[in-house]
Amino acid sequence: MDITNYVVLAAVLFAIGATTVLLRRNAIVVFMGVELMLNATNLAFVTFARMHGDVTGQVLAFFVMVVAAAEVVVGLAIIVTIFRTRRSASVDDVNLLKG
Amino acid sequence: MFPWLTVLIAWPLVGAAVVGLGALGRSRTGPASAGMGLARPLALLFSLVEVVLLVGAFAAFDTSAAGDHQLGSIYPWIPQIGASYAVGVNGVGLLLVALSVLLVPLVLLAAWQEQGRDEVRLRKFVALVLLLEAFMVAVFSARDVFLFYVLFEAMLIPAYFLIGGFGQGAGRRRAAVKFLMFSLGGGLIMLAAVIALYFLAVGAGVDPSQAFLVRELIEVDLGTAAERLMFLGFFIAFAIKAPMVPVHSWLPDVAGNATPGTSTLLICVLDKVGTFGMLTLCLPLFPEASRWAAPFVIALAVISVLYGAIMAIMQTDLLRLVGWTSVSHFGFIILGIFTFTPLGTAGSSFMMLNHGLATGALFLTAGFLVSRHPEKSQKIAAYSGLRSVTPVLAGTFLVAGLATLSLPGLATFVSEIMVLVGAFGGAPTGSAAWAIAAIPGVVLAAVYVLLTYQKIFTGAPAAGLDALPDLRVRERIVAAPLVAGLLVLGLVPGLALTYVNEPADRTATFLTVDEPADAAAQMGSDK
Amino acid sequence: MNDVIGLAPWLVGFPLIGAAILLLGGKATDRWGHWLGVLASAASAVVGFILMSRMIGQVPEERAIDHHLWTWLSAGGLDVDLGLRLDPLSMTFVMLVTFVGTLIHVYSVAYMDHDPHRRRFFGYLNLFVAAMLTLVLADSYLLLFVGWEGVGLASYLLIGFWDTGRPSARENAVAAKKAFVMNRIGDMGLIAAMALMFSAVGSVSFADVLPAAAGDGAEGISPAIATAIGLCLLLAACGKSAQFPLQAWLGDAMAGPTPVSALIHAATMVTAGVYLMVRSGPILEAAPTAQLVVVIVGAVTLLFGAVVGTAKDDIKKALAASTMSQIGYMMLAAGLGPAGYAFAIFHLLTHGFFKAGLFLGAGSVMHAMGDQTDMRRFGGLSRFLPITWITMGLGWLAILGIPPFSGFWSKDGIIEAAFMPVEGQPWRAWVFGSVAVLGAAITAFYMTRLFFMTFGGRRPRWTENQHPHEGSPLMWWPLVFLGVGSAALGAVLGIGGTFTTWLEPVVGHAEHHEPVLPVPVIITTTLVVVVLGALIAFRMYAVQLVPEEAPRGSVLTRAARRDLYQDAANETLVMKPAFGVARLVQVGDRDVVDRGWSVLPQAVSWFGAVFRRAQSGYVRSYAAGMAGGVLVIAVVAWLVVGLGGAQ
Amino acid sequence: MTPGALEISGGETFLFWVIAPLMVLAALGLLFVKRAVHAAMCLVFVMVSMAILYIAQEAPFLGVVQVVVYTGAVMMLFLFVLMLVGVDASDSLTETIRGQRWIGLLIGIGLAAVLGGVVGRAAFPPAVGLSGGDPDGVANPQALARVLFGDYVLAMEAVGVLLVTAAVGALVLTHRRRLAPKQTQASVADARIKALPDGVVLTPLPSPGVYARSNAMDTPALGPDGEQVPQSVSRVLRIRGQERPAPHGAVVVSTGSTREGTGSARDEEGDA
Repeated sequence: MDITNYVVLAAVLFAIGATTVLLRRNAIVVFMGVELMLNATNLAFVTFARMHGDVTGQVLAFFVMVVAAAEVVVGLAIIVTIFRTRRSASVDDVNLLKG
Repeated sequence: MFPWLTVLIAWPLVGAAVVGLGALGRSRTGPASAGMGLARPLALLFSLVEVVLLVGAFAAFDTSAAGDHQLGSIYPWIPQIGASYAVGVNGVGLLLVALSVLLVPLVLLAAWQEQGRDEVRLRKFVALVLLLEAFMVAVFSARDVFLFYVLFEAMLIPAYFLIGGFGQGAGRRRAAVKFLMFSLGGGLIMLAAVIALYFLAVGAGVDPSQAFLVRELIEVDLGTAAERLMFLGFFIAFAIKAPMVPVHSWLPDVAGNATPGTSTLLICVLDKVGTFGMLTLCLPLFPEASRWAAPFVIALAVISVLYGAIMAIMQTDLLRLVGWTSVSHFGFIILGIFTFTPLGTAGSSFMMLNHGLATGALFLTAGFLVSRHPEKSQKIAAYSGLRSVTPVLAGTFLVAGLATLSLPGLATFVSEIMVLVGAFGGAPTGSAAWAIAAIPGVVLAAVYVLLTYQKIFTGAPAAGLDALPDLRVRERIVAAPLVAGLLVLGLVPGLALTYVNEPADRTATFLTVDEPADAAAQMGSDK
Repeated sequence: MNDVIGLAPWLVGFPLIGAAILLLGGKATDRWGHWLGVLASAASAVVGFILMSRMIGQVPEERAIDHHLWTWLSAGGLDVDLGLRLDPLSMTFVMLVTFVGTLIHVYSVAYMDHDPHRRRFFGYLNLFVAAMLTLVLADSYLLLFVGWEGVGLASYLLIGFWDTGRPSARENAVAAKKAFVMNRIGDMGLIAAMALMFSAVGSVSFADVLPAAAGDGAEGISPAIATAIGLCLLLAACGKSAQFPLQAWLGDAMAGPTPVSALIHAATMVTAGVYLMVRSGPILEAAPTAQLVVVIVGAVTLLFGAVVGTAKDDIKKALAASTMSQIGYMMLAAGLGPAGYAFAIFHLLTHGFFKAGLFLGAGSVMHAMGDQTDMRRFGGLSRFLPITWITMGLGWLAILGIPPFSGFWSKDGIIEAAFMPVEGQPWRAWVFGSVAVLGAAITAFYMTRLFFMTFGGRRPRWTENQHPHEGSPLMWWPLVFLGVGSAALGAVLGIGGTFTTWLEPVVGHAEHHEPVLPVPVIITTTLVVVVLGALIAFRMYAVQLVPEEAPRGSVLTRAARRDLYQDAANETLVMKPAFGVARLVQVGDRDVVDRGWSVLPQAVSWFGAVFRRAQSGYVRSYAAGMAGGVLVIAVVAWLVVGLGGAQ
Repeated sequence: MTPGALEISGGETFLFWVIAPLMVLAALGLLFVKRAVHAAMCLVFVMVSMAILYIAQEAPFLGVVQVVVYTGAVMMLFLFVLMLVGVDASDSLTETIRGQRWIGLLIGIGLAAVLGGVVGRAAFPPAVGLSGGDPDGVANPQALARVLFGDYVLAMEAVGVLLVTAAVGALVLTHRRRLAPKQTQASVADARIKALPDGVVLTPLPSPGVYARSNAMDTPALGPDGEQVPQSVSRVLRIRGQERPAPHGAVVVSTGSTREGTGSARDEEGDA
């Protein structure tokens, strides 16, 4: 098996994550799509680390995880706040910036 | 040598700072502060001291070399881009500086009770006026294209606030924005030309640290195509400022919505930057392009003359009407500049001064009239039969109006006849025909002035207007110098022509002589 | 006369100072202002007499003096001195203006006695005298133009003197404006003429232009340029002298006080056009076409004014029409070359006296009749106003050209000159000669009509409560002076050609030609038709009863009453099209220019409106945009780099 | 060892081919399941599988972190929030923005195609492998730590600050600001006194009736006169119509359902 299969898998997962972001309306699921994309990149990082024999890739994946954790905390807090005021978790209901 | 111009520029700035700093404090609008406002007396004092300084400058000016740029200073400003602080005036510049400096105290006096009694508002107002004065003096003395451009745009700031913040018409904010948009649009085109000028000049071998100095730029040849493009860049900006048909649309709105004092400063002085720029930048920097464009410009100028006059006749708003008359007069000025004859150019230079006095008098007198109306109406139809009620006001208005229609014996006539006669023998093709075409302007001028006078001052006094007070002492003090100036310059125009003849000769020679090396050196000469 | 030449500026100076004091002095000068005005005018007249007497003492060749005051305007090759030219022509005018002017000042003291603004009136009168003297004394066209417009301004102010507070105030103001604007139309010609002169000769002073036109200078003026200048000057003269087609303002100008009509709109200002023509004689002589046009204009106006005069019932308007007609005579003469110049000026002088006398007499009548001007409400006044009757009678005989009254000497000269043959154009002598004679006949008719409608008739047709009486001596003494002038001036100056000789240094010597008819025949014919015209009028207006209401009249009468439809014609041919153009410009400015510029901001906001739709507010749309963008960039990058480079 | 010596074992290959399709299926579940909680479970599956792949890819530390941080913390957070929002709320999958579905699908497929295509066509260097490339034989976590606290120590610190900031941010965001003043016993008492004129009783309300056969809350007490005291029954029950008539001199045997007329009572409540 070629190690690039991992990369292809990462690409496919990334695309699915992106599609989730575009198609789902529930903010939490959208967030999950973001998480999926981040995880897919992590997989690519890990694979490339292995390919090049350099752990820096893993370090970056680690950073991605930390930043993702922070992002999830804040993002979910925002969702909760919005849900409190608007009784809805749909991203389409938050369109006050309509031009 | 004493740096007269720098002092003349700096002093109003000091004044604006001193008076304006009070405006930053807390608002004192209570009745207790009403009687102790220092803003107006202080500003008047500053502007009068400026007049004294102007006298000194005139004394120091060498009239035997009126074509040279004198009284100036030059320091590197931003050497990295070749910008210098370079000031200096020839006779024409000096007259326009004088016009700015003389009109400011009159405008301050005329606007004495116009802006209410709120001390903070008054401080802002007079500080803006003084700031505008400094910019105007500076822009007429700038001998560096970059400095000129910066001042050209900087003037918009006080002007914008004076129109939009202190105007009296309902549409003042809109008018201010319109003014700003037109001016900025022109400024933008000019900026492109300024930048191009720098690079082309450096490319042509001018010292990059002085590449914006007019005297350096005059002597380089920039190539026909580039010169024409840059000419257009400058010219359009100046035509908007001047204002010239068809880029005049902002002017009537401003005239109708600003206070008469602001209009005076704006139209009688500030707009001269347009014609002054044509005379001192467009022509010397781009002689070939000027010759190329002259037939077209002359045509537009004459159209402006007739167009402005016709529109003035059709106006129902007194202040807008005065604004339109200026469109007509600026047409004459531009016509004279682009004749490339000593007579026409000298006439235009003289006319820039005279128009300031005449239209200033008309604006301010119209302002006095409007301020008397119970509803401050600017509609001509709101007035009637006032000659018997306010005879002095009527007389002053009539004299100002006669100056506007260039009655012989008044200064405006001398300049107008110089322009017309000069244009008849002008160098560009077709200028004789256009000069003839401009002559009906004098008839139209008679119509708009006398029609207005007839509607406002004759007939039976309108109801409610039969007890208006006549001109007060303060207002007479404002009107008297303008009328006296028009009369004296009309009988002894030599007083002013001394200053404009030599610059005009040089300009005309520079533009019509084929081998302009010597002429170029003369054009750019700074003392 | 160099010892007294220093006085010359005071000719203008005295009235100018008087005007300045009266107009700026305010109410403080109300009490004695009118006498100051009289004094200023009289002082000017005295100076005029001194200069005149000294000038007569000179040999004719030395009578012309240019007195330089200061350099007025010097720029770009145009050098104009502020200088006075004293020569027989200008001095003739100085005498006329100051003498008649002073008389009218005196008359006005009484005439304007009850007007609260008498001081202002005298200020304007002084201003007029100063301007008129500037006009005639100027040594260049440019300075002449100053006086030219100055008299226009004074005329404007005086026509509109009663422009507030009266029922007719608005009409007076409109009449004043009309006069000024129509004058300005003429002024265009003067400006254009000066532009032509400067481009052809490089100067606008008489001393340079006139010799150049006569071909004396190194470079003369080509006939084409001379024709253009001549026609431009004629336009100016038409405006100022109410000649066809710019004649419409003069009738309305009668809205001013009667002394003004006498001084400005009869004796002096309106004749300035004739002065301009005579002064510019060399230019006209170099341009026969222009000369012909001048003659035609004169002839047309002569008949026009005469016809209008026959139908007017307003005494002042009838006199105004008569003035127009008489100036037509002068203009006709001015177009006839040196032979006519002297008679043009001579007639101008005598006309100044008798027409001023007639106007002042009319003023006296109006004064007596409570400002009534309708002649159909006069009648039988000779018993009540004997002095006025006699002095106006002298003026009447003078204008009719009955020998030996002054009008005969001057008008007959013009008629004779009109019959002079012109080489190559034999029709001219006959046509213009006949027109002049016909004009004389009509003049006789309408003046006799005027005279007898006012003074004659057995039955007064007054409105109620009229007690006509002579005014104060201040009013009738001037009448007497003018009456004497009307009677005798012509004979004094005309017999033996005194006046013609006097003017010869200025206008040049006229080659004497025999008229196409023998002189006695011309004189006799003229007298016969004049008497005929007078008799018809006498029969219609003295013997028969004059109805108090004007009868409907024939087509011609109705047309003449309406000034031969001059106002309607101006309205239709000039005003309406001009107003149409103005409306067009106005609409164009609003809808094309202003709206055109607002297209720019509108375009910006239109683009904004279009692209605003992209701002749906939906996060997912934005995300799709981003992702799509990334995809596009990736594909492009792949196509450019990946396919090209990696393989 | 020479580079390029990495051999992928058959076990790993097997593992990959088993796990990868399942992961893709689970990920697609994110797209197609209706309920958010199911989506969360799908994602948990993907993440755990990914942890396995990490370990298989010589990144044991990351694998553990993935399980602990992602699956253990982040996904739990998701679930908490889901419960807060309503766990049984199911999403409608109909699209409201016109064209969004097709655009989204197109972009997704396009992304997959482009990314996959790039990976497929790119020329990668021969794989090295981590343990093989390490001359000192330092095991993975230590090697990772060296790089992390050596080369990237500053980034590490910055990320720490970021985490703290995020935590504080979450606190701030979810903090409820009190709109009305807090109700205390004193303020409640004050309000009652103020409302006295409106007929509010200061004393405690009478307690419900207590009887031998029925001491339910829904039975009113009887006054000394034998009449029923309506206030003794909870207001809520009264509004719902679940009040039970009090025995009046006779013993009432409770036979029927107490929830009679519930439907109508609910309606009333809804109206209220």
